[in-house]
Amino acid sequence: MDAILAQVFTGISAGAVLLLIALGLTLTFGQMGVINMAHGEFIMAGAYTAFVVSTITAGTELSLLIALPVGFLIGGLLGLALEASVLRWMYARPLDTLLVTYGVGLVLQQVARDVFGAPAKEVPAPDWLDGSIPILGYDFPLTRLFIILLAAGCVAALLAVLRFTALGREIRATVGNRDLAETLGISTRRTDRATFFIGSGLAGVAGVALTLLGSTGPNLGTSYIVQAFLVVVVGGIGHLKGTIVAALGIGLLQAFLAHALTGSVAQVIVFLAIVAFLQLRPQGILSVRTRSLA
Amino acid sequence: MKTSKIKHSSPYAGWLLLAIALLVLAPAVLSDFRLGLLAKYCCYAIAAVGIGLAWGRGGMLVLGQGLYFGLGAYAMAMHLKLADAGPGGVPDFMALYGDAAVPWWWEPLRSGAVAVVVILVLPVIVAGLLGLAVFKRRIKGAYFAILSQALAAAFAILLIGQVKTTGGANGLNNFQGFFGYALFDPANKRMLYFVAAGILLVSILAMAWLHRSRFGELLVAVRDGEERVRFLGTDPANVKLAAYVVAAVLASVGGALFVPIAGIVSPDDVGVVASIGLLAGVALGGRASLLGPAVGALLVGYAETSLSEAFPGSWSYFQGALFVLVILLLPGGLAQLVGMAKRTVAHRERPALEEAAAR
Amino acid sequence: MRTKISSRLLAASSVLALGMTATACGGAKTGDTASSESCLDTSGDTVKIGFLNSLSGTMAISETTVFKSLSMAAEEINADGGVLGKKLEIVSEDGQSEPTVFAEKATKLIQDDCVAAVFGGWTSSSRKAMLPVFEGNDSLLFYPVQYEGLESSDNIFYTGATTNQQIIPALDFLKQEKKIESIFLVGSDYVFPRTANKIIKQYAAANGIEVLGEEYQPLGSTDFGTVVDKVKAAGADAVFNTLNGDSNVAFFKEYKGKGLTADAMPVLSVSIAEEEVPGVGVGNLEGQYTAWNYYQTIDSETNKEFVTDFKAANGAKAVTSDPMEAAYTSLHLWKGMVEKADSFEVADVVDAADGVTYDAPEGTVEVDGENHHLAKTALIGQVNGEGLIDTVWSSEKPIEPDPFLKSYDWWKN
Amino acid sequence: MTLTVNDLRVEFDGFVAIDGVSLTLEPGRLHFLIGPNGAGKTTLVDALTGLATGSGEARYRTRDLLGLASHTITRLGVGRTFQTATVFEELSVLQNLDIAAGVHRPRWRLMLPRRGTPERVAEALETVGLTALADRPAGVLSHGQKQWLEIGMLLVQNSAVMLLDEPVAGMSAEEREETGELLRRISPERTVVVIEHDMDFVRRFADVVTVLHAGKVIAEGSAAEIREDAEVQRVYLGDTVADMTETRAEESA
Repeated sequence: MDAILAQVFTGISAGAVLLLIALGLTLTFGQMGVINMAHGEFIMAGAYTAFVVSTITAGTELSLLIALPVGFLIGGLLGLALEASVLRWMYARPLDTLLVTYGVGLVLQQVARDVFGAPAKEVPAPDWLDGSIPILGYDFPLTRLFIILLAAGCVAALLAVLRFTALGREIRATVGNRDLAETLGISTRRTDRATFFIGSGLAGVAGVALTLLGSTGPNLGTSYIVQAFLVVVVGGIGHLKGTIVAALGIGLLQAFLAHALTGSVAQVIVFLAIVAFLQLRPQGILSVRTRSLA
Repeated sequence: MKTSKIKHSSPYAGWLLLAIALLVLAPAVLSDFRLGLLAKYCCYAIAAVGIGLAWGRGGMLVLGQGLYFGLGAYAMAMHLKLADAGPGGVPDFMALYGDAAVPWWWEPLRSGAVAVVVILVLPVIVAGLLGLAVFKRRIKGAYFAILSQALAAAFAILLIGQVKTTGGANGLNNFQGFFGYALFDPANKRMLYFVAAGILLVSILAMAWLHRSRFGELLVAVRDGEERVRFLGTDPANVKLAAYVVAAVLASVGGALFVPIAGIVSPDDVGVVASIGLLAGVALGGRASLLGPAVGALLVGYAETSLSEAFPGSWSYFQGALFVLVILLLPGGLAQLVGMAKRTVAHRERPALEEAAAR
Repeated sequence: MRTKISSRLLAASSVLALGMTATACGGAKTGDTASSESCLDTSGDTVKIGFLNSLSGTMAISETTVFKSLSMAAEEINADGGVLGKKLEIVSEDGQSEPTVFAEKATKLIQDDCVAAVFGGWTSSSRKAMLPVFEGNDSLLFYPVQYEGLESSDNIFYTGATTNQQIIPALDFLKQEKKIESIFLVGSDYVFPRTANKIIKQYAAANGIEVLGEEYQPLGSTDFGTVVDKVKAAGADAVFNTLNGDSNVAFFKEYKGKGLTADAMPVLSVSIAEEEVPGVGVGNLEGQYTAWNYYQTIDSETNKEFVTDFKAANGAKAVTSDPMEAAYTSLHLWKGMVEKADSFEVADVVDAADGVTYDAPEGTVEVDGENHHLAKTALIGQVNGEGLIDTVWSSEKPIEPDPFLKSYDWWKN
Repeated sequence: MTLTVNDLRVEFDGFVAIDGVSLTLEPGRLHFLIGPNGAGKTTLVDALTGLATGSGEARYRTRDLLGLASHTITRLGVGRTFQTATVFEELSVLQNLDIAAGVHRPRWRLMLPRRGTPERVAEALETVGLTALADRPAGVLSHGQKQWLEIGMLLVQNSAVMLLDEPVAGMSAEEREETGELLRRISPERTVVVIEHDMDFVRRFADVVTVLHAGKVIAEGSAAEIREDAEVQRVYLGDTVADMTETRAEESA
């Protein structure tokens, strides 16, 4: 019983990490069909932001809270730069964006290696996240609790933006139907840029959060990117609810499998399970019906 | 008819040039070590030729060809390890990490003939089943790309986890012989080079045939209008499946040859990064052209070696820039440049035809 | 058109067949013996040696420091007049953290650059990948990192610890000093942890220590929630950690987050040295144990000089660690061997190797000519608040290398 | 070959696009489908060719087309074209037609290159008037020429039933005229169904006209009869305003 509870908690917190990472992708992938492999490097940029902020503030208690918005900004600006310099020319060739952004990711990784050096950097967690609290008799690390709350907060904020702001309405209109949105006078160029900014910004936030769990190094992003895309694909491209379900589902599955088997075998089985799942539901958990052909 | 002649004759001229360069020029001027490297690039190029078909002609972004490269490579490596161990013998690493017993699924590979069959047939089975499942369910585009990438990742993790039977992260290496020929002998390494270069050239010829065949035309049709093809009475899934299987077999053959030439295969050679690396040459050379993928793969292999020798660490920048610049600005790769050059030369012949077309 | 193609095909295949038969005829069959000639040129006033470290990829984190200490050793030797009167000329290659690249670059250094010896490698996979290359070309590799043992090649000198100089003393320490009765094994999923744990389990069985669990995570994995849950639930007296690289960071953060401490359940790590400590976080590691043969805090004149020189070359923040020291020592040992042999020839150097000593920062080390390892003193250390490691226990004297554990009767492979 | 549609219903997420349509499509006459935008014309064709799932029955020879895969329907001899002409732009006109002719070839022949121009393809080229452009990439053709190429593809397939979705939309008056003549030429031996908006064109070439509105058949008869139908007049005149909004919806879908 205890073991099951422990795995539920571990699975949920792993799912929250996946969710944080995949959230931005859902937006960029969902809205523009851009397969941004450099998303992982935006996460890395967020993590280095946390490192720089904690160095500048000399590890004050608030450095994490400062780093979150700064990380969002840095990730978002990188996203804007990518969109404006490269991606805007490629909307007609969505599949090609995968390789182009992979190339961008490679360059960003090497830049990080040259700027910050190859050794991993440690970002100390603030004291108020030190230790754990008992939930149902299970010691839940505060850092993981923080990440779950952060993921929930990001989802809520994103929903609020999409639901209640003019920008959100424009984004939803453009996702729903690009041509129609344009005939209604929405500047899809601007919406694209805004979407990319938010999506990439979320990657930055995820990066800041990840420093609580692991190391900050040039390869940070690559270890997450494949999984993140799988989450988006399983969730149904462009669907927030689907992404949430998929992230938690994959997190839990992985946790239970890792408990019963070994970490490596668990990873392989999760991958295969996803392939099998897509056989049953090629459109992911949630799917849109369209009247369009092809 | 005149135009079609121009279009078709030039690839063969290019092929002949490539053949002369690989079979006559390179062995004459390169040292044994450099020739060995070229042999390695040829293995990548064989896989690249297949990617050219699946990606360039078929529009399937095969991000996980390392899977098939690895199937061929590991099948060959397992055979070589068993051959080294002798009849009934146990490969050295198994005695070291495991319980010194050869697992049942290794045993058939003791026979060289079985190994060759496995290298050719296993990718057909795996790619066939996978392709059937994926294409029949109309999973395509980004979904397909990400799935194929995840499979390569899963395959590499699986290999790393099975230390006792696959050598884990170390991979398999330390091969003494190749079908009876001692691998330490430079003469035999040259022979391996000729085998690799020869198979590369033959696979390009086979590809030329496929491009010109009705299948080749149909494949392009599927790439450009998959849904439309359905209404011409053909299930595009079957067409894609065939191209995917051919690409898988070529990757497997490339992987199998890679093993005796490089002297090692490890999970790093089959994972996500290696799989995308295989695409670099194809993109550079021109994904849809006949010679592009092979020539691109050879160039990228050469560039990687010489750049990493001259400036360690710079390869990341170079590969990154290559992906960005080529795909953004020159999606047709070097073949596009060659085509543009040719059109400029042939410009005088064109106007009459253009008029006819405009009517 | 068709006939044209087939005639070309015919021509092509005949060229191919010709080429293949021409080259294949002279080939040796398996079972013949190799006889390779080195192209080493010692006629000039310099001699080439090769450094082969990963300067890119995941292992660059660790191997760059080895490269730096090797470079420092080479400069010292050159400033001191070189080896047999010849200055060292360094050819450096990047192993890119991939075994296949290590094999390729080793071949290049030997065949193309004609180096007298190669220094480098870190992971077991890089060493295993290079081994046949050095044996096939009859050339020399100096490998500076502790490893899983069970290996001995005429063409490799192992200047890091083998298992009986690191893992077994660490277990002795846990048993004798910490009085543990149970242990939990955590490692990355590759050859070194699996082999090390095989040894640990046999040691435990022979010494009445209960192994309460054995967990492996994929290399580079950063998800340790489940593993730490299991460790905590098992409640062993100590944890033996063979995790590699980035995984350590995630593991120790999770460990601390779940309320596990060095006092209650100490972790003994064999892959965390001074330069990894800041990355994992001093706060996460303080009080935990490590097993090595060298620490920056060693109190000796030679070491102080080594540390000072290294900081002078690489900045005041630079730290020194066991693999760097072993690499630094390896170059000096090679110099000693060459000078004893009065020759750069591989066969002469190998013949002269036995008994060559060097007054290294870790203390005096001596080459065992039989198995090509060094006699080394085992040191158990504890991470202190400044991120350095203090020695808390050491073997009485240098331990003779025993890579195949022949002198331990509990060991059966 | 007669295609009999019986009580066909198609639904998208609760929206009924086709609401119990019954039709008999007979060979030898030019059958036009008209109706305001959103009436369900294209959806009807989609349902008959495996693109949309519907209930009811669509009997052709011995088979019910509903539930069959698109390529199987094509192989049975029911072909269609699309509103925006979709041809393979990088392939030549000849190659486009040759691929369409693939339905008549055994599969293994796919491995062989094409030699010369197959007779069936040559005939189709002649019929649609593209012989001179056979070796040009289809991408350089004009809009009208692409539509003819699509019709040519159906001809080489030897489709007994041809469902043409607005073939003359966007054509010049001259091209419309040629297309109409082309349709007349090919209709005697087959069942030709044309979705059309242009009432002028319908009047000039239709043998039979079926009017669809809101997923239902509201009238059927000759062009003249249809023009006199009160219900049809009400639908076409009364819905002008609604028409505007529906245009957007359909274009975007």
